[in-house]
Amino acid sequence: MSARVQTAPFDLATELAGFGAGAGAVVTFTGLVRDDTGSLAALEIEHYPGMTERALTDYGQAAAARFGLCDWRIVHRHGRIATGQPIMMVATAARHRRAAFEAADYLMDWLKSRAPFWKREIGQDGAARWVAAKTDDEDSLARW
Amino acid sequence: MSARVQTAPFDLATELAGFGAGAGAVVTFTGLVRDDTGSLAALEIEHYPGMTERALTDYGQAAAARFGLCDWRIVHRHGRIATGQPIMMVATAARHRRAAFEAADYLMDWLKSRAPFWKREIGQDGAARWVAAKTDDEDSLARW
Amino acid sequence: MTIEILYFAALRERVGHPRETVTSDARTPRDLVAELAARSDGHAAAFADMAALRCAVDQQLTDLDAPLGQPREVAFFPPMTGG
Amino acid sequence: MTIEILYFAALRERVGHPRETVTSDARTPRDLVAELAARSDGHAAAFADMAALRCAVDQQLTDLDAPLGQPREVAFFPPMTGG
Repeated sequence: MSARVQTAPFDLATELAGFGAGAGAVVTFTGLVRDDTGSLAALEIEHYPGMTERALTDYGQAAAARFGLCDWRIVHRHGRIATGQPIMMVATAARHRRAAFEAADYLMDWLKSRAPFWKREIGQDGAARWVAAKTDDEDSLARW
Repeated sequence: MSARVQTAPFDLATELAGFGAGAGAVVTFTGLVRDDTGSLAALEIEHYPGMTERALTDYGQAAAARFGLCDWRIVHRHGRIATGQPIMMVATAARHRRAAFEAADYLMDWLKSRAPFWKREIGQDGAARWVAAKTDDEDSLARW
Repeated sequence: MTIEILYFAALRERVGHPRETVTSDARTPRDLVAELAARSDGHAAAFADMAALRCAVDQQLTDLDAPLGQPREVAFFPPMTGG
Repeated sequence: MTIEILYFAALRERVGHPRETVTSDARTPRDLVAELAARSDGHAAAFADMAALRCAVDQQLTDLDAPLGQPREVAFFPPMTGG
């Protein structure tokens, strides 16, 4: 039951050691830097120190209450992250699979649209461009 | 893009090494032996050798086609599995999170109701009892 | 025709063995069940609840009323509980 | 009252610095935006698209028209793109 913000990479296996004891279902989501154009060098992620940790903890606790989770974890990186590397992860543990799936899906929708992170794409030529928010991320959040 | 049936434990980190290269989203589901009553020693899982591998591969390929997956993996154990230990895992990799979530959810519904596995609960007193199929597993499958 | 019959889980326990070879001209799995159920009290018990009976013909899940064709193996078992 | 103003991402770049301390009697974040936008061309550019403006009052996401109260810090930024 914890949220962390860090620049360092994380290791899914380390995060899951001892995670969700007594649960019947564990779901993880990992977001990676994807290069759709073949010209991306990295993402640079800015965040709002102080508010970020608070928001992630609030969303984790809300998911735990709503879906009856045995355990949850959120790790989100900031700073420069190279193509192909993990950006963030969410893990949820519940007695049954439906709750674990829905809680992870719910947390991702909150993180995408309500956690204070901003992504900037850094091209292989060094050019930087802020990533625009997607309308369908808002639509996805409205499901809950 | 592979399915495996085995008695040995599996390690999520090992399964995910090199998994989903180029993807933006990786979802994993792990099912664990849950003890709701405090009297369970283990599950014993029987399967249909030959058909099992074929069915898991068919369902994996169907999910890959339907959700446009970059990668998928299914590992399912059989034999005796102690309380708290992992039974099976599904991993899906896609460009976007929605496809990765839905494909993992879809695969779990197929595995629960259509893969030839049968669970037997072994109590701490040694008594064995076949687990009954759940109606809501059929309902869940009917969503797709 | 000669068919290899396989039983799994509770059906295997009730029949008392995991497989047997039979000769049959059954046209559907359901016809085949009627023949198999007459073989012993154990077989009859295994097939008592047809609503909870599942069937695979040559390792493909098949409806009890589908044409049987010329299968090599037919398996009977209870509803699956994987995952 | 004295308020610490924070800017993030493209807004920070347009304003030219990440934070500043202002004195204001604004009653809502929207009132505060009107005061801040008058400070410089960079500020005006930062607040040009109000539909794409998000706001947190004391680190809680807040509607632009909610009562401001007596906040310690107010942050302005574009729609978030985490996850």
